[in-house]
Amino acid sequence: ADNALLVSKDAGREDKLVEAAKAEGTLTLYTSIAQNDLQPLISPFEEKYGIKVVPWRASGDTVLQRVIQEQKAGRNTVDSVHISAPEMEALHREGVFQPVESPYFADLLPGTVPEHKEWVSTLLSVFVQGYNTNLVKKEELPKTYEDLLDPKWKGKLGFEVEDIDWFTTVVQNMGEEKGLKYFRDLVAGNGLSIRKGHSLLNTLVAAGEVPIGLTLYNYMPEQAKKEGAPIDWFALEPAIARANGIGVVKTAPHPNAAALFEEYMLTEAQPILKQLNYVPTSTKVESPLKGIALKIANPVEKLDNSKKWEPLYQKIVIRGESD
Amino acid sequence: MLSVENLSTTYQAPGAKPVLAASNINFSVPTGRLFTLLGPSGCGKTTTLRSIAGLERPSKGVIKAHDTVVYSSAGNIFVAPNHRQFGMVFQSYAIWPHMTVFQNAAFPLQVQKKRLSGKDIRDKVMKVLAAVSLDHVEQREATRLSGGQQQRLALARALVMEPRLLLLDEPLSNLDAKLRDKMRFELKKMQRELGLTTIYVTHDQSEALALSHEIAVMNEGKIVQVGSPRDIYERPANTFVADFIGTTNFVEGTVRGGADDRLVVDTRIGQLNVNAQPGISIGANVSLSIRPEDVHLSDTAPAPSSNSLFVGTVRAKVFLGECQDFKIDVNETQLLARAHPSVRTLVGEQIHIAIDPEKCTLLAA
Amino acid sequence: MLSVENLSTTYQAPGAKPVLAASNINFSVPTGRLFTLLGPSGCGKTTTLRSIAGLERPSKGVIKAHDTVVYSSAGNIFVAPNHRQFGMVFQSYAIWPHMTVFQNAAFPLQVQKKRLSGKDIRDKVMKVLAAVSLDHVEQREATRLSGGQQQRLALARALVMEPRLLLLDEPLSNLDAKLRDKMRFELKKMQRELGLTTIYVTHDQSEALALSHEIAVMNEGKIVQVGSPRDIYERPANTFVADFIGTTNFVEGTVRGGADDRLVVDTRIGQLNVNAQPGISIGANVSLSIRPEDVHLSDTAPAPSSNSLFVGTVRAKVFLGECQDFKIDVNETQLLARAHPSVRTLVGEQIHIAIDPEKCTLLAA
Amino acid sequence: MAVTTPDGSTVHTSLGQGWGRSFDMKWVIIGLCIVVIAWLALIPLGFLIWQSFASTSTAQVPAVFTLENYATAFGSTDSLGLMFNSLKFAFGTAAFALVLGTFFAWVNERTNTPFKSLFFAMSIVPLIIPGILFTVSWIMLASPQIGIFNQIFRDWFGLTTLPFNIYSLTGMIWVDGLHYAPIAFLLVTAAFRSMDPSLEESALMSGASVVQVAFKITLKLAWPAILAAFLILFVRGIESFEVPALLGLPVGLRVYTSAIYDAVHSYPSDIGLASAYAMALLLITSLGIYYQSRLPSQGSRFSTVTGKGFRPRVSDIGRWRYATAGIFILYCIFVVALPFLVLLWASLQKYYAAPSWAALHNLSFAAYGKVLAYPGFYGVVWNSAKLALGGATVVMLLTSVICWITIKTKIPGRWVLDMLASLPLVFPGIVLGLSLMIFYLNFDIGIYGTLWIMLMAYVIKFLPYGMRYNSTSMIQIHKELEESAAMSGASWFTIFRRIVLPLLKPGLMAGWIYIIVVSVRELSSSILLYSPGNEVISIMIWEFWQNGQYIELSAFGVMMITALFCFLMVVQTLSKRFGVKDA
Ligand SMILES: Nc1ncnc2c1ncn2[C@@H]1O[C@H](COP(=O)(O)OP(=O)(O)OP(=O)(O)O)[C@@H](O)[C@H]1O
Ligand SMILES: Nc1ncnc2c1ncn2[C@@H]1O[C@H](COP(=O)(O)OP(=O)(O)OP(=O)(O)O)[C@@H](O)[C@H]1O
Ligand SMILES: [Mg+2]
Ligand SMILES: [Mg+2]
Repeated sequence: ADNALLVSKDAGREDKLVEAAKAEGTLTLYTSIAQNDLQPLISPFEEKYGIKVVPWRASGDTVLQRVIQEQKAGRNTVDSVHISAPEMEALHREGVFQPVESPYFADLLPGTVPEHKEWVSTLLSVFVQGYNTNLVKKEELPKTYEDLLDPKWKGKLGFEVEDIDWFTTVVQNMGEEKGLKYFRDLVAGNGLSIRKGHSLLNTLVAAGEVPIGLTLYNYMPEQAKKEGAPIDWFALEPAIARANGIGVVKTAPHPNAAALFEEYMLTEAQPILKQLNYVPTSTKVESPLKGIALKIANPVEKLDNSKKWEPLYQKIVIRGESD
Repeated sequence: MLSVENLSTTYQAPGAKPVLAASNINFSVPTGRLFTLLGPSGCGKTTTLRSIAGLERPSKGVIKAHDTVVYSSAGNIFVAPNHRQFGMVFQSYAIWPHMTVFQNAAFPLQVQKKRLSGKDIRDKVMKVLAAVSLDHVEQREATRLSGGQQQRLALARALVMEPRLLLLDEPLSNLDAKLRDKMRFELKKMQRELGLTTIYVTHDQSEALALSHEIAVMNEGKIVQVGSPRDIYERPANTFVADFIGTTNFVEGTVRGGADDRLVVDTRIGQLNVNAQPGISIGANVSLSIRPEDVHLSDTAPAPSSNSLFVGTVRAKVFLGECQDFKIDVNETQLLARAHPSVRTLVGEQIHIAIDPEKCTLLAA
Repeated sequence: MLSVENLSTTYQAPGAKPVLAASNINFSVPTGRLFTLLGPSGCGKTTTLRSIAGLERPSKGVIKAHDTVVYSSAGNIFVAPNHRQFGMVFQSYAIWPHMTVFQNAAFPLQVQKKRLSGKDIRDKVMKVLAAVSLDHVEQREATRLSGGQQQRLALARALVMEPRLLLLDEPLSNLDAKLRDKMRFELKKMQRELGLTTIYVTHDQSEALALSHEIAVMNEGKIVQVGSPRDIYERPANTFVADFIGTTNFVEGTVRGGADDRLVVDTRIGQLNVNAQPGISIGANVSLSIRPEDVHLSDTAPAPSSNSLFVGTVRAKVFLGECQDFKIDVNETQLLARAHPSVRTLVGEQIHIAIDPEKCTLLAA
Repeated sequence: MAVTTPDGSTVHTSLGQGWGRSFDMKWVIIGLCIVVIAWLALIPLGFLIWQSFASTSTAQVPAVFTLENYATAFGSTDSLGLMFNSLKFAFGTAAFALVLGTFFAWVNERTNTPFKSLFFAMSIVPLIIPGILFTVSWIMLASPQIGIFNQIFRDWFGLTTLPFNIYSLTGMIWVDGLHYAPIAFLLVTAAFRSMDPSLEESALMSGASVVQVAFKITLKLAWPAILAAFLILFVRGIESFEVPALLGLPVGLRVYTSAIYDAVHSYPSDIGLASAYAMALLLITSLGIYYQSRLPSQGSRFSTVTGKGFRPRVSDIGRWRYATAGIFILYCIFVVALPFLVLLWASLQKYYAAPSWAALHNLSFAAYGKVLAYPGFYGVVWNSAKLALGGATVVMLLTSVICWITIKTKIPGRWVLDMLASLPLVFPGIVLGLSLMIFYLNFDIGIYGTLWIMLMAYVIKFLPYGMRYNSTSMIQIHKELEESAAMSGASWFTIFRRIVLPLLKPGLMAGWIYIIVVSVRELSSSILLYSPGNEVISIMIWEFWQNGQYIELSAFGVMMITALFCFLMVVQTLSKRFGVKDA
C-alpha cells in the first residue's frame, strides 16, 4: 500500500486521498465505541464515499492486546484503531501507528494532538457527577470538590474503581500534597463506595443505592434522565476528561481509507458525536458542556507514572488507609 | 403375626402395559413360623415379598404385622419400610460395594435405635459372620467376594439385626448343596431359637419342603395352594401344584369299576388300581398323578400283590448320583420313573413296573 | 479343543494381601464335550472361567483353544476377550439395563463379523427367547424382569451367538426345578446338536452329574479330581470329594479279617462287611464312606443276607418330598440315612439297618 | 492372531489390558483422542508456565526470565491476604453450593416430592442468568439501602437494624453459592441416577432412617461425584469475578481475582503475574485431581450400575415430602423467581425503578424491540447456538473416551491424561484466549479469526467439566457390563458406542447441558478471539452492560432464560428415550 499521501501537505492531497481510499474500498476498524453509537458514526461515511467500514468491538485493553499480537505475528488486517488515549499512547509505544498529517488538526482543542501525530483525539468522555433526584435536592448539591467533605454526604458517595486518572488529575490540580490530603480526608470522613463499572454506578445512582456517583461519563446520566430516570448530573470544576483517539496502523492494508476515516472523524463526525452526547474535540462544534472548565487527563502520565500513582491510589482510595 | 389380605401389586412402566404381578394374595403366618412362597420363575414371589417389606406399594389389600396395620389401601395406610423392622435378603444381594464385609454386616446394628457398644456390635457381627463362614474375610471389600460369598453376606446382614419379621428372597440359590445344608441348618436354628417369623421365597421344592412350617404355592401372580409340606406334596390341589412340586406322571383314564375301597381305572397304560374316593363314580373321567419315585422298577418280575403291574421298555436313563431317572414306554405312553442306582436294565430292554394303589393321587379334574 | 495348563490367577487389591484364587489348574476338553467345574462357594470356579474367557489375566499358565494359544505367560501372549469368540453367561447375569429383552439377546448377532439381515436376527433371537420362555416379554425393558427371567435372558444371549466355546457360570441357579429341567434339556439339546464345547460352572452336584461328560471338582483354588460323573460319585479320590459330591457317612475302623474278597472292618457302629481291596491288609486303619441312600432302612427286621445288619434309634427325621432323611444313633454313633417316604418308624423308636458291602467305599486315608 | 503385550505385569482387573493388539479401531480412536487432548491442553498450559516466568514486555523492553511474578504473587502479606480472602470465599461458596445442590439432587432423584418434573429445569435457572444480572438482582433484593427485603422488614416490621447485608462475605457466599449450586446439582443428580436402588432399599430394610440411608449409602456411593463437584466449585469460587467485584469491592473485601484483573488490564499487561497466581491454583487442582484419579483403582467400590437388575426408583418419604416441596418452593421463589421477576420488571421499564404503582404505568416492551433490533441479532444467536451445541458435544464425546482410558484401563501414566484434560479448569480466560491467539497467529492453520478458534477455546475451557461429569458416571458402571459385551464378540468401538455411552447417559447429559448453558455466557476468551461477523451472545451481553443498557440487558436476560428453560424441558423429555429408563 502507498502511504505517501498520509503525510503529504500538497494542495491536491484531499482529492487524491479520497480517490485512493475509494480504490481501497474498505477498512477495518478496531474500537471500543459502543455498538449503538457506531452505526450512526459509520453510516454517513460509508454512504458518502462508498467505502465499507468493518468494525470490531471490544474493551480498550482487549483491542490493545489484539492489535499488539496481530502486529507481532505480521497479520495485517486492522487499518484503524479508535480507543481511549492512554491505550492509544501504549500502541504508539509499541510502534504500531504511522504519523498522519491533516489540515483539520488545527481546528482541534489544545492538547488533543500528540507531537508524534500518530494518533489524534476525536472525542472526550467527561467525568461528571450524577445524583439521584429523589434523594438529593438540586439546591444542596456541592459546588466544589471541598464541599464533598461536608459530613452530610457520609455514606452517599460512589466511585468507579478504575478511574485512577480522575484521582490523579484532581490531585495534581489541587497540588499534590493538598490533593492527597483531600482524598484521605474524603475517604476517612465520608467514605467512598467503590463500584465496578460506570454503567453499574449509573444504574445504582438511578436506583437510589448510591445517592451521588462521582465519576460518571457525562452522557450516561443524560441518557437516563431523558428516559425518565430520577437522575441528574452536575459538574465539579474543573471537570476531568478522558480523551479517545484514532490512529492509522503502520501495516494497514488500506491506509488511505483509514486516513480518510480519521479525517472524517475530525470533521463531519464531530456533530454526530455531539448528538451522541460525547464532547467533541473540534472547536468548530459547540461543546455540550459549554462553560464548564475541562481538564484532559494526560495519557502519558497514566502510562509512565503507574508505579507512583497506582500504589497511592490503591492505598488511599481503594483500601482507605490513612498511612 | 403377619397377615396378608387381598394383596395385589401392579407394575406400571410408562408406555408399557401394566403387569399384574401379584393378585389377590391371602395368607397369614403365626409368630415363630417359617412360611414359604414357592413357585416358578416370574410367578410373583419377589413382588409379594417386596410388597410386604413396603418396597413396592400394592394397588390394594391389607397387610398386618403384630396386629398393626402396615398397609391398607382402604385405610390409606402405608408404613415406611424402615419403620416396619423387617429384615430382608434381596435376590440380587444388594451388598454395599463401598464397605468391607464387616461393615456390611455391622450396618443394621449401627443404625438401629438401640445403641450398642462397639464391642457388642463386633461380637454379634463376628458370630453371624462365622455362622455363614465369612469370618476369615471380614476385612475384605465386599465386592471382592465370590457370588456365593456375597449371598452369604446378604444373609448375615439380615440375620444380625434379629428382626421382627425376616424376609428371605432365594437366600441360598448360589450355594452348593453342602453349604446350603449348613446354611439351612443355621437358619433353621436361629429361626427356631429366636422365634423369628420368617417368609422364605424359594424356587427349590426340596428346600421348601425341608424348611417350612407352611408353604404357599404361587402361579402367575396367584396363590394356588397353601398347606403343610406333606399336604402340598401328597395332596396337591390341582395339576399345576402336583406338576410343580415334583415331577409326576399324569395319567388320564375312565373309572371302570371298583371293589371294597378300591377303584379300577382304565388308562392308556393299562388298568390301574386306585384308592376309592367319595364323589367319584363309575364312568367318570379322572386324572391320576403318580410320582416317578412311586413307579417301582425291577430288573426281574416282582411277586404279585395289590400293586398294578406292567412291563415297559426303557427309552432313556439318566444317572443322578443318588438315583437314576428312567423314561419308559408302556403301551405307547411314556412314564417317568426314579429308581435306586442298583437297577441295571439297559436302554432298549424290558423292565418291570409296579404301582402301589396308595400312591396314585386322584386329582380334581 | 480347549486345554488349560498350569493356570494360576491371583487377585491383588491395593493394600490387601493377594488372593490366589486359582492355582495350577490343568484340564482339557475335547470338541463337543460338556465339561463341568464343580466345587463349593469361593473355591475359584468363576475365577477359572473368567481366566479362560480372558477377563482376568492369569499370573501363569497356558490356555489353548482350537490349537491356538490364547494365553501364555511364558510366550507373553494374550488375546483380547472379544477376539476369542467365546460365549459366556455371567454369574451376575450382566444384563444391559438400557436395553429391552430383545435388544439384549440380539446384541451378539448385531455385532458379529458376519452380517445378518434384520429378519434373520429376529428369527434367531425369537427362537432362542422361546427356548428360554421369554418370547412373551421380548419388548419389555430388561430391568423389569424377575431374577429368574434375567438369568434366562443371560443364557439366551450366550446361546444365540453359537460360540466356539460356551462358558456358563451357574446359569440356572435362580430357576425352579421344573424350569431348570427344561433349560437343562434345551441346553443339552443345543449343546449336542451344535456340538458346542461347553464349560459349565455349577455348585449343584446333581446338575453336574446329569449334564456333564466330565467333571472337575475344585477346592480352594485347586482341582482335586477330574473324571466322569459316575467315577466321581462312585470312586471319589479323597474325603473332600466324597463329602462334597453328596452327603455321606464316614466311618473309621480297623480291618479285622477277611474271607474270599470280603474284608471285615471293626467300627464304632459294629462289624461291617466290605469289598476287599489290594494293598489293604489286616490291622490297617481305614476310612469307609457310606452314602445315606445306601443305608437301607426298614420298619421290620430284614431277611439275613451278605449285608451288614444293625439296629438303631431314630433321632430325627426330615421329610424331603421324594424321600425322608433320617438321623439314626447306632451304638452311640450317628448315621445319616435317606429312605423312601413309606418308612414310618417314628422318632425315638428302633429301626433296622442293612448295609450292602458293595456300597461301602474304602477311601484313601 | 495372538499378539504379545508389552505389559509384563500380572495384576489387572479390566478389559483394558488388551492394549497390545494389532491395528484396531480402538487404538486409532484412543490415540486420536490422546493426541487431541495433548494438543488442546498443552498449548495454554505451556503458555501459562512460560508466562509465569517471564517479565512484562513492550516493544522497547523484551521479556526476560524472572521469578519476580512469583515473588509479587506470594511474597507480600498483602497478596497473601487476598489469597486468604479468596480461599475463605471459595470454600464457603463451594460448601454452600454443594450442600444446596446435593440436597436438591437428592430431593429430585430420591423422593416423591410434588412438582418434581419442574425441578430439573428450575434448579438450573440460576446458572442461566448471567452472573452480573444475578448479582445485581441480589443488590436490588438485599442491599441495605434499596434492597426490597430490607425495605419490607423496615416498613412492615419496623426494624431499625437491617436483617440483610449483601455487601459482606456471607452475602458473597450466598449469591455465588446460589449461582453455582446447579453445578453440584447436575453432577450429583447424574450420580444418583446411576444407582441400583436395591442398595438403598437394603439399607432401609436394615432399619436405617431415610436420612441415614442418604448419608451412609447414597452420598457415600456418590462420593466421586461429590468430590468432583466440590473441586469444580472451589476452583470456580476462587476464579469468581463478578460477585467479589460487585459485592466485595464496596466494602473493601478484595480477593485475588481482583489482583489478576488489575495485572491483566494494565499496560504493559502483566500476564506473567496472572499466570503466577494461576500456578498456585494449578497446584491445588492437581492435588484434587490426583486424589480423584485414585478412586477408580479401589476396585468396584462405586460401581452402582450392575448387571443384576437396575431399576431407578424414588422412595416415599411420607409427610416429609411436603417439607421438601416447601423448601423447593422457597428456593424457586427466592432464587429463581425473584431475580427473574426483578429482571422481568426491569425489562418492562424505560429505566430501572424499584417496583411501585407509579412505575407500573411506565411498562413497555420497548426493550425487547431494541434487543431484537440489535445489528445481526439472529446471527449472534445462531453463532452462540453453534458454538454451544458443538462445543458441548465435542467435549462430552472426547472426554468420555479419555475417562474410559483413565478409569477403565490400567495404562501407566493415564493420570497424566486426566491432569491434562482437567487443568484448563484453572486457566484464567484471558490467558487461555491469549495463548490461543498468539499460537494460531504464529502457527497459521487458517482458524484464527473464524468461529473455529472460539470453538477450540470453548472445548479447552470446558474439557475439565466434561472430565468430571463423565468420570463420575464412568466409575459407576460395573465392569461386567462391558465384559459381557466383549464376550458377545463386540469390538471396542461397538462396546463403547452401544454399552458405555448409553450407560453414561446421566453424566453425559448433565455435562452437556452444563456446558451449553455456560458457553453461552463465556466472555473472557470470546471477546479476545471473536472477529467481525462472529459475535456471540456473551459479547452482546457485555455490550449492553458496558453501555449501561441495563433495561435491554434485562430483556435479553429474560429471553435467554426463557429460551434455555424451554430447551432444558425439551432435552429432559427427549433424553428419557435413550439410555437407562427411569421408573
Ligand atoms: N476381586 C477379587 N479380589 C480378591 N479376591 C477375590 C476377588 N474375587 C474373588 N475373590 C476370592 O477368590 C476366591 C475364588 O472366587 P471365585 O469367584 O472364583 O469363587 P467361585 O468358585 O465362583 O464361588 P461361588 O460359587 O461362590 O461363586 C474366593 O475366595 C473369593 O473370595
Ligand atoms: N419392574 C417391573 N416392571 C414390570 N414388570 C415386572 C417388574 N418386575 C417384575 N415384573 C414382572 O412381574 C412378574 C413377577 O415378578 P417377580 O420378580 O415377583 O417374580 P419372582 O416370582 O420373584 O420370579 P423369580 O423366581 O424369577 O425371581 C414377572 O413376570 C416379571 O416379569
Ligand atoms: Mg424373584
Ligand atoms: Mg462364582
